[in-house]
Amino acid sequence: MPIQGLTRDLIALRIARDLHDGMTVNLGLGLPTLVANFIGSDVQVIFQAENGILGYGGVLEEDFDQDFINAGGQPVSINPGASFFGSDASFAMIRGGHVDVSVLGGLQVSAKGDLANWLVPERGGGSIGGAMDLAVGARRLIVAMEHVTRTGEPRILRRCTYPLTAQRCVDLIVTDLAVIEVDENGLLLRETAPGVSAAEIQALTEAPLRLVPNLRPMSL
Amino acid sequence: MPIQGLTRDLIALRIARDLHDGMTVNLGLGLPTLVANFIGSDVQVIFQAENGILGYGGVLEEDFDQDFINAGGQPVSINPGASFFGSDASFAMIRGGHVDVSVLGGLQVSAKGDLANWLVPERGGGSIGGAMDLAVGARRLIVAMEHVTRTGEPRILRRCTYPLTAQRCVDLIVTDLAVIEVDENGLLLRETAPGVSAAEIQALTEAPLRLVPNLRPMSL
Amino acid sequence: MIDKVVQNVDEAVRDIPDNVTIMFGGFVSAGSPTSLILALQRKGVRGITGIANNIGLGDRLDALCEKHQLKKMIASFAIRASGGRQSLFEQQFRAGEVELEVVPQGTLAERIRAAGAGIGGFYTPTGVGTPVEDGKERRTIDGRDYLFEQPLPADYALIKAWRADRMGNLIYRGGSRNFNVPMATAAGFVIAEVDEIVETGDLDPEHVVTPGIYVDRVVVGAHEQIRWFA
Amino acid sequence: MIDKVVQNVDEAVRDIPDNVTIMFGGFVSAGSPTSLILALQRKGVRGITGIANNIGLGDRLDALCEKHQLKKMIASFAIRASGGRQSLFEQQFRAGEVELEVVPQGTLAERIRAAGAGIGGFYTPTGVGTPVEDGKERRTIDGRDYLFEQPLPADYALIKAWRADRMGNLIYRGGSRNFNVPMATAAGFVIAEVDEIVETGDLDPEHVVTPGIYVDRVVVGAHEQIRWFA
Repeated sequence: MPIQGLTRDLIALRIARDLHDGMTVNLGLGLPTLVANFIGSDVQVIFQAENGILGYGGVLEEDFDQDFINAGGQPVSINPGASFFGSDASFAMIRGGHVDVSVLGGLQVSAKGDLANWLVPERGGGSIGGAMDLAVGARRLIVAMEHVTRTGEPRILRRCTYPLTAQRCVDLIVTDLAVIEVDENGLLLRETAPGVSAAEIQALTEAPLRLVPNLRPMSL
Repeated sequence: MPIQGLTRDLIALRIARDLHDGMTVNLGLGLPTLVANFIGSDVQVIFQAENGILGYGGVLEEDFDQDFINAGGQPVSINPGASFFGSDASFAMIRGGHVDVSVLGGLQVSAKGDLANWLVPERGGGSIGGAMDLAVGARRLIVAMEHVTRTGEPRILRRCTYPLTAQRCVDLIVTDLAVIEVDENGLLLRETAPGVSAAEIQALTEAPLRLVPNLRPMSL
Repeated sequence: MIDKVVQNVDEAVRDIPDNVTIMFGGFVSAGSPTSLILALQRKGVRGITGIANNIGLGDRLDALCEKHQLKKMIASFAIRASGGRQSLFEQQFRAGEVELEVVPQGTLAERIRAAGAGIGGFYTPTGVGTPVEDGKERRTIDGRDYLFEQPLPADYALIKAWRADRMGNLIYRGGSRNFNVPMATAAGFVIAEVDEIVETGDLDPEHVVTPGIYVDRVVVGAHEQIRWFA
Repeated sequence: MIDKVVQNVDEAVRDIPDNVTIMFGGFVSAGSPTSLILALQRKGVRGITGIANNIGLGDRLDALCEKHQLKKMIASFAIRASGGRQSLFEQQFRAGEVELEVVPQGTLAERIRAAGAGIGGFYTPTGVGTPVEDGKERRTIDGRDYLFEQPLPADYALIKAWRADRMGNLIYRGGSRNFNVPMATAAGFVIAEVDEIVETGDLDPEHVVTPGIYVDRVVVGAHEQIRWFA
């Protein structure tokens, strides 16, 4: 029986647990976008969109206004206390360390916390967008991704084989199977998906994992 | 009988003649400030103050509002079409070549167009302010100054003896005695103050002056 | 009185020659100078080196590919990560018919700002240890590694704002400032498409985002709907 | 709800220790955080390295010289060109009691911006061939000479705006943005003195100049009149 991991929504929910009151947070395209849906009503997180919006709210399903979009092009509402600025100011904010948390999707993460998320060599081309700046600039980088590729190959590797987004930038990896912290000694398995064992996770992870003494299932 | 040169107001008036409709102009402290008083009503010049105002008008004698000042700290009116910005944006504008003309005071100018205007070595200390950025950034630099020092020494020299503000930056020198252009070959005497001869001007100028064929008195 | 208003977008782009570098403001649907882009298509300007955040994400820059007006694009986002529907640009890029230089978005914005701000170059931590580093100087400053990046100017910038006055002062809406703001400072000639033109003096100086001295021509564009179907 | 408002200026500066670097916004009379400066004087913080555009031009920074609270100033304008009345700062500088580093105003603004923007350093044409070049790298880029300048951060920034909301979003009046805008981004802890505080949501997001995430504390100051008698 294949291992049953978390849904994309549950990965997003787990990441939302790491976002605290007053934090400034940038959500990347794809899975990270979903994190905004799971912020508790008692937690005031300020979402930054690198296209120049600080303080956007939820994604809007109707009343599309093409000037009010997040970095994924989705129409968004604007919260009280928001502000707007150009791309130069937006990336000054990002690169300057004023964004507390960046959540990015990933293709590969290495044991040293290198991230590759912008180019699948077989496909060519590739789009960097704001990912490289977010990876080096945010105070804390959380990578949200599936633990293995569609063909079952590990994404968490000793070394990335894809071109990098940034070196030694990842602080936390949240996958459908595990929560893994990156520290100076490598990877630390902190939490497991419900019903998944540490051994099963290691088997699907090329890089060696150390286990925290109080390893526990993710609280969802 | 000592040579009778132009008053400070007449120097300012002569410089105002070189400012044309639609130009963006920054006026330095002291004598250059007076230039604004002599712009014709049919000429729309946009004055930039490096403290972050584009489009200020005349100096105000009363109703002092300390937030609306030019770079000399004088209260100014604000013209229609004005805008405000921070010092980083202001000097991006200046250094980036978006100011058409800068008018600065001078202590010394060299035959190559070097300017010294911020430090009298005997006094020490010295204040650079925005002068160095204006000197390198403005598309055209006009220096307004007395032709000689209070003790009668030339200020227009083969080489500046005072520390420089910028190298090869001056385009035009307007003094109480002459209008002198700086080109790649040195200094070109273009206009003389009424009643002052080219020979008298050269006698008070250390650097050699070439004469334009159509040398004429300043039109004031 | 300074008056930079022209009557229509075709007049606004009338003198743009072939083989120039053109910046295009906008981020996906927000602040894209769509009417000016379509005028550029009608005029048939060729050999364009384009600079934009993105191409082929619902924006009309893709229209410049229909008759191969683009020689090269410098952008941060031009090829979709997912393997879905390809833009015309992506098809032509994969066929080797158009060049692409991919630049990190923040580095692109900062290089454009530097060009407008008289900065000769700068060091950014972005791109260290990635393919972006190829051919660039790496320098360690205070224990951290940076790459040297150079200013990126252009001959023209086509930008989009919400309102302009006759002097070219601009204000924007929401997320439409994006690359329009730095691009306005970095090109030899700047043309702004807006939704509305007001008299000089009608914009509050406290609210002006792009000062008029950066803008050479102002024109009212047709409101074109753009939506990125990601 | 995020609420950065404190009750008075003395509370706002309560935890600033000795021997730190402090930025002070303002340009002569415009946008100087006078009430915070006077609170700093009352608290008696010593060994301050100050960063400001100017000192002794009618501004109250000069008050920090009364009891020698300043160790060093980094400024563009500190000594009057004319030989008139000397500020306390100028007297102490000439007596060797306080250090002064004179920086061109544009370089000062850009170094502060760089510190806030994660830039490791930049090249400016300003200062080439002048005493400002001493000890700096000169580099020729595209045939023009530039100096390498490094980012200038600080431990604290004391700034002045017109209005704030409770999240720390700031708007300004006229020429009072000046150094307040870049300094807000470049210090570890930013305290903003304002004339008025409004509820979050009362400032139009289109008009916010300094986003609230840059500001740590907001306080209403007394309106102090400053006039430069040049």
